[in-house]
Amino acid sequence: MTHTTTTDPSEAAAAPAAAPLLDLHGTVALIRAFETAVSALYRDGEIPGFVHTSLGQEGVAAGVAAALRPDDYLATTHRGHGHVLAKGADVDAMMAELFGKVTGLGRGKGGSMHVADPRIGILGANAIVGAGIPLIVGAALSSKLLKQDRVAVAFFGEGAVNQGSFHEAVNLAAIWDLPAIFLCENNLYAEFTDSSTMTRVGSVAERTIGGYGVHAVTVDGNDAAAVHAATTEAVDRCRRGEGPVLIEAMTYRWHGHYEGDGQPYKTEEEATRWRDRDPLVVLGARIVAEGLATREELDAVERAADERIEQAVAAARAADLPAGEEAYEHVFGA
Amino acid sequence: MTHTTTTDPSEAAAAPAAAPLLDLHGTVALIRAFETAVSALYRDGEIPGFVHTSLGQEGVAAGVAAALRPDDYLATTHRGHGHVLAKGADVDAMMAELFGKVTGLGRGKGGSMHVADPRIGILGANAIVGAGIPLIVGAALSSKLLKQDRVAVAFFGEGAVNQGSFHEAVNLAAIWDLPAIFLCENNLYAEFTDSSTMTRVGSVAERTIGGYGVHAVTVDGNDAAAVHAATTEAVDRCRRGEGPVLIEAMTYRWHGHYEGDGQPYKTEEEATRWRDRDPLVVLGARIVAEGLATREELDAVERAADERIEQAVAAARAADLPAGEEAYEHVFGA
Amino acid sequence: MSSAPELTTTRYMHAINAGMADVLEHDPTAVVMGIDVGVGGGIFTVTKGLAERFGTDRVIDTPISEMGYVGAAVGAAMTGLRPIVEIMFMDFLGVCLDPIMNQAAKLRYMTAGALEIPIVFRTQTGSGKSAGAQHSQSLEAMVAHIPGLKVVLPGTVTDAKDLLVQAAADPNPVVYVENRRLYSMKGTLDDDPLPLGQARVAVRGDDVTVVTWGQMVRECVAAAEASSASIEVIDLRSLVPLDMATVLESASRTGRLLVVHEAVQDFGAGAEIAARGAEELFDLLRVPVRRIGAPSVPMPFTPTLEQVLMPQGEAVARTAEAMVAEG
Amino acid sequence: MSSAPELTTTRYMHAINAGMADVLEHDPTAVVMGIDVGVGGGIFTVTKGLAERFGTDRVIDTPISEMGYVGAAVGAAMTGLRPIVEIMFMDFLGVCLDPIMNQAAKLRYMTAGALEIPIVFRTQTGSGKSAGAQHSQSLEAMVAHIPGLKVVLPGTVTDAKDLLVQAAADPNPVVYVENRRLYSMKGTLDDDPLPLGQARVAVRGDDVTVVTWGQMVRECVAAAEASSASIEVIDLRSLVPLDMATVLESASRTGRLLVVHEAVQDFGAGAEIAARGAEELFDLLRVPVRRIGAPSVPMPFTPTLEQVLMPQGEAVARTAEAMVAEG
Ligand SMILES: Cc1ncc(C[n+]2csc(CCOP(=O)(O)OP(=O)(O)O)c2C)c(N)n1
Ligand SMILES: Cc1ncc(C[n+]2csc(CCOP(=O)(O)OP(=O)(O)O)c2C)c(N)n1
Ligand SMILES: [Mg+2]
Ligand SMILES: [Mg+2]
Repeated sequence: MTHTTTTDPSEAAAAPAAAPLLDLHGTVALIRAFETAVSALYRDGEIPGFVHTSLGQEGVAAGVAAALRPDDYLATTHRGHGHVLAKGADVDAMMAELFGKVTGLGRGKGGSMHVADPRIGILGANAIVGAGIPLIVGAALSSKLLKQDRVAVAFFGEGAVNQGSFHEAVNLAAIWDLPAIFLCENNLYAEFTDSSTMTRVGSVAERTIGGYGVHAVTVDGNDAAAVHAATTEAVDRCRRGEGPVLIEAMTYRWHGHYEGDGQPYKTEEEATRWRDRDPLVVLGARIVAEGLATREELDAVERAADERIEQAVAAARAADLPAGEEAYEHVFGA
Repeated sequence: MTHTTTTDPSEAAAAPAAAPLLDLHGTVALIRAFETAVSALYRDGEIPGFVHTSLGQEGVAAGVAAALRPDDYLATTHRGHGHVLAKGADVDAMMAELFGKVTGLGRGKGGSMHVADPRIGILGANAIVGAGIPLIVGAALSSKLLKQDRVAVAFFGEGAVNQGSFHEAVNLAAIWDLPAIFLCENNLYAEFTDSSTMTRVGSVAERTIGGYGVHAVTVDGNDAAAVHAATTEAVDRCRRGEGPVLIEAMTYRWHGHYEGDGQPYKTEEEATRWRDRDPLVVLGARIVAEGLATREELDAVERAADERIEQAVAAARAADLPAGEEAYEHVFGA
Repeated sequence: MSSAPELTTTRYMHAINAGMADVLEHDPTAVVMGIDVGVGGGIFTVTKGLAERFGTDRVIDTPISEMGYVGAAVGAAMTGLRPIVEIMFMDFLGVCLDPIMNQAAKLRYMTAGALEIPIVFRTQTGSGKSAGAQHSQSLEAMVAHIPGLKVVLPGTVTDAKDLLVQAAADPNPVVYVENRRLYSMKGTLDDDPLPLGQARVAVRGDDVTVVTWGQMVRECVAAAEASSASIEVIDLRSLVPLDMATVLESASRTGRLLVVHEAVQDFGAGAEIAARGAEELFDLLRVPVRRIGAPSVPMPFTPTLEQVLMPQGEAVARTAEAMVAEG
Repeated sequence: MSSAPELTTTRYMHAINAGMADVLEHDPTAVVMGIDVGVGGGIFTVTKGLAERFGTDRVIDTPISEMGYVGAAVGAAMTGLRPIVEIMFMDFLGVCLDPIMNQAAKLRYMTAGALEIPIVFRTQTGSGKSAGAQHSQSLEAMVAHIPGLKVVLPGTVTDAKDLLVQAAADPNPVVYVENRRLYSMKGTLDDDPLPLGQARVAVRGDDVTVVTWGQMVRECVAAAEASSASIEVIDLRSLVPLDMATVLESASRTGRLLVVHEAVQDFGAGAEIAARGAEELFDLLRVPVRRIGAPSVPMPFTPTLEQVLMPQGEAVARTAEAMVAEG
């Protein structure tokens, strides 16, 4: 009933013919530009709070989101900017939220760890490790009971797999055959910890098959096309009513756990090896090799992404802070 | 590194030569007598609160406890009378506790779901499903760090396996290579629910191997000798420092989830099939077949057990209730 | 309570059941979830018959995975369903506080109203049944302290139904707290329910205002009948919203305020009411505000010790009388 | 605070670290557990150097499994170890309340003293850092309400160390609550620590007694200096045990009592102190007991809105002055 496919991250997976490589490239470039800007803005004190960037992991966000419909659900984690952007959140409203401005997705009340836009299925980032996973099971339950044909995707890190909520939620989706996709971004570290030291079974996909009988696959997270293909297949299974799927996307975060973390716990060699497999470069090389675009065209796309983010930053800077009385609003609905 | 042994409950497992069959029989008989009495006493309103008996499951308690040293740790559940008795708790103090008398193990403050005797390693029953499992991981951690060579056993039902605490605790024991034994009494039901409907992977042993890389075996829980053999092996592994083991003992509860539950959710056929494999009868037949004792001798042991329990009941009836001011004692230690 | 002929007499537990049936009947997006709430009908038979009537798709049995299924219920509430999710004993908040406290209570606010979480967390409390320290806690103070949660506690048969129906219709997360000792209590259903958030004067009186909720309403009403003091009993019905207006109106008349709850007194919900009462009525109170709650001790198993610790109607009467004697 | 030459000056966070080092050094059964508390030194560097000094066997990194490792710490405390277990943010009680509330707090009682649970639950709270609604809660009222738990909240550098050392020596479960905004605060270590359970008069004054703890001690001390009212600031240091004697002595002198905390005011711990103060000092108070806490709103992300909701020293000074003006 279930199987695991392990893709060696060092060899690019064969992508399906229909992989929207140029779209994926555009999304990866946008997230890259966004996170790069956010990192600098945070360093310069323009963004308050905690910030966790997804630099190096953008291929997962792009690949997953491209396989989803606007009305599909998504919930994510503290490291969720990329997922939310890829799902279609307004870039200006995202950036403004990180600045805490009234033009932000949550009018400045949520911040980096709580960006959401339910109109396009984004149920929000979450600052409690593992907490988004049951929420997505609930969204999948809604979809099934309301006969809506929507798929619900929970992003989480491999560190979250040791949280009880993962276990309980995956099992629920399994017994209820829900259209839920558990999207584990395995970036090898949880905060300062090498995650392989925190479990005997390093493969999240294997744990899921063994523990819950849920279909699970491992995919090269730095290959957006491979992620897209795996997600498309998972979405199809879900829409066909075949129950949940777990996708373990192997990837790597370039920056620290939070901005400011110097990462003494990583080796230079490891970091370099992964940087060499930059998802933007992987995608670009493939596109050029397949003749879908030239390097110059891609450069233009990447520059446009940078400019789009600069605009968003300028808009966020110019925007107002919420008025003081807003502090008391939105506690209860009437 | 790990494997599973599935014993068909319909065929008795070959017991190791050293199996203390007569001791096991004595323990099973004692628990049987205790639980039978408790069931009647509860029905008659002599015992307050909730009571969950382990009738039909006594072979597990006896087999496990016989493999343990007095200083090994044990924690159990709402269905823990048998485990606690088998580990050596004073019968009078146990019975008195259920009566809420001052001579009880907890001076009447704990009751059926909270019997404990730390002097002989019994860290207590627990009324929160799954909560004893992390506690036992902690006891195993103590044993390891204090270099005490003690093994710690957590009893729990198959229903508890869907609680996050199971998942987190087993994983902790695995990564820390702790001398912990996870003893799942799989009696097929959790309250009114057929537990096979609450997971896709019915075998708890398989879930444990797949999810945590922990050595796990399945054993016929109605064969006390088989349980004893499996536990002895697990204890040896633990004492050798080879890390945790999960034992899934297949068994069946004769009575309702709590006393008073009429069990409409079970079929007569199923109940009869399991009653036919009464652990007391299984053990008796084996003993007689091996010529270790005659049927008459076993009957005498069983009668003696009944008498011992009658004594305990008489003593509990005669004992005092705790004085009112005791209500305020034991909140904090000084 | 009125005895007009058209009022239906039923039991507290059946009123809860009727409330759920009502909700399931009138709102196709409503679902009931919890351990053995479906085919089994609930361990206290409170959900009996609902699965048969509305199907197991809408009356959903869950595994023993509170963190998972309560979280899933919250996610379902964000996406078009209106779950009534059962936490079998309030003590089990220990294993599922996060989805209630950190998710349901906060998501509307964090998203500036973009997310709506219409959900009812149904649970029950109650000491006095030898259920032991882990199955006897009244933890309403915990949830009342968390902004974004409403907290209702029916103490009468009609409220058992009315508050449930209102909670299910509310666009916010509501913690609905039953008391197990009331399950078999008989009473009538009102035709014209009070709104959620409004306290009810259960007994009129002149000497002492007793504010209470849940199981203690019954005890206090009995105390009022038995006492030589003229006791006005206010059944608060909900802690959030907190109807201090009714409390203050009454206590300003009586000049004496006594707050009573089954929960532990220290840092209990009664402290909030006492603190507000004492502040607002500083010049009007004839004697200090008094509180009656359980002492700061886990609930013991044995019935005699439980009786020692549990707040009782008798103590209410005696304290009220002492307050009258005092000034 | 005295400035005797032998006093060591350090920072709050280093005092916590020194407290843990002390405990690990003098008690071979002590262990420190938590997420990244070991080699990583803690996400706020509070445990820095401990793993190097005492080994990773005693300064133990855990997976992100709070229910599991906090429960394991409780089990370890029952069996010979003395764990100091970290819950990284107090908000994470949402995922590990059971081992604290239902196990550690109750097991001694349920076993009539046969089990002893010497454990410290180290956690931190604090708004004002744009950490968002799920990382800013002060939840001391929740744990103070549970019988069987002690609750201490250091508001000074010396208490950061002293209360930790005392908590670790205590045979009971102690919730030890740091405030993140104090981490870099400098101060001195006392040679002669106050015992756990005793409040400290931080500032002497005649007009108004301000009772507070944690981060608000600093704010209130500043308010006392800035205010035209003569404010006596009492640093409560622990909620359980609750040193009402010191509070009552002071407020009976000043005739005015103001309770201040960073946590949400409604159903907060301040209500207990206010209720007791108003009751005990009924005839002595010149004006009603006042409270200052956060409004019943989740903590927003953006700094300006946070500032709107967070209790501040300025409000303390203003309220104290108004109380003096009032009577
Ligand atoms: C319940 C809970 N425990 C701990 C934390 C602190 N924390 C935030 S992120 C994180 C690491 C998460 O690791 P992983 O799931 O692998 O995600 P990644 O950061 O690698 O994307 C931790 C421990 C938290 N937010 N919630
Ligand atoms: C956290 C929690 N959820 C629910 C319950 C209610 N409850 C008590 S026993 C039980 C069933 C346990 O089933 P299983 O683990 O299979 O043990 P068995 O009763 O079969 O021995 C449930 C749901 C509880 N006590 N604790
Ligand atoms: Mg990670
Ligand atoms: Mg079972």
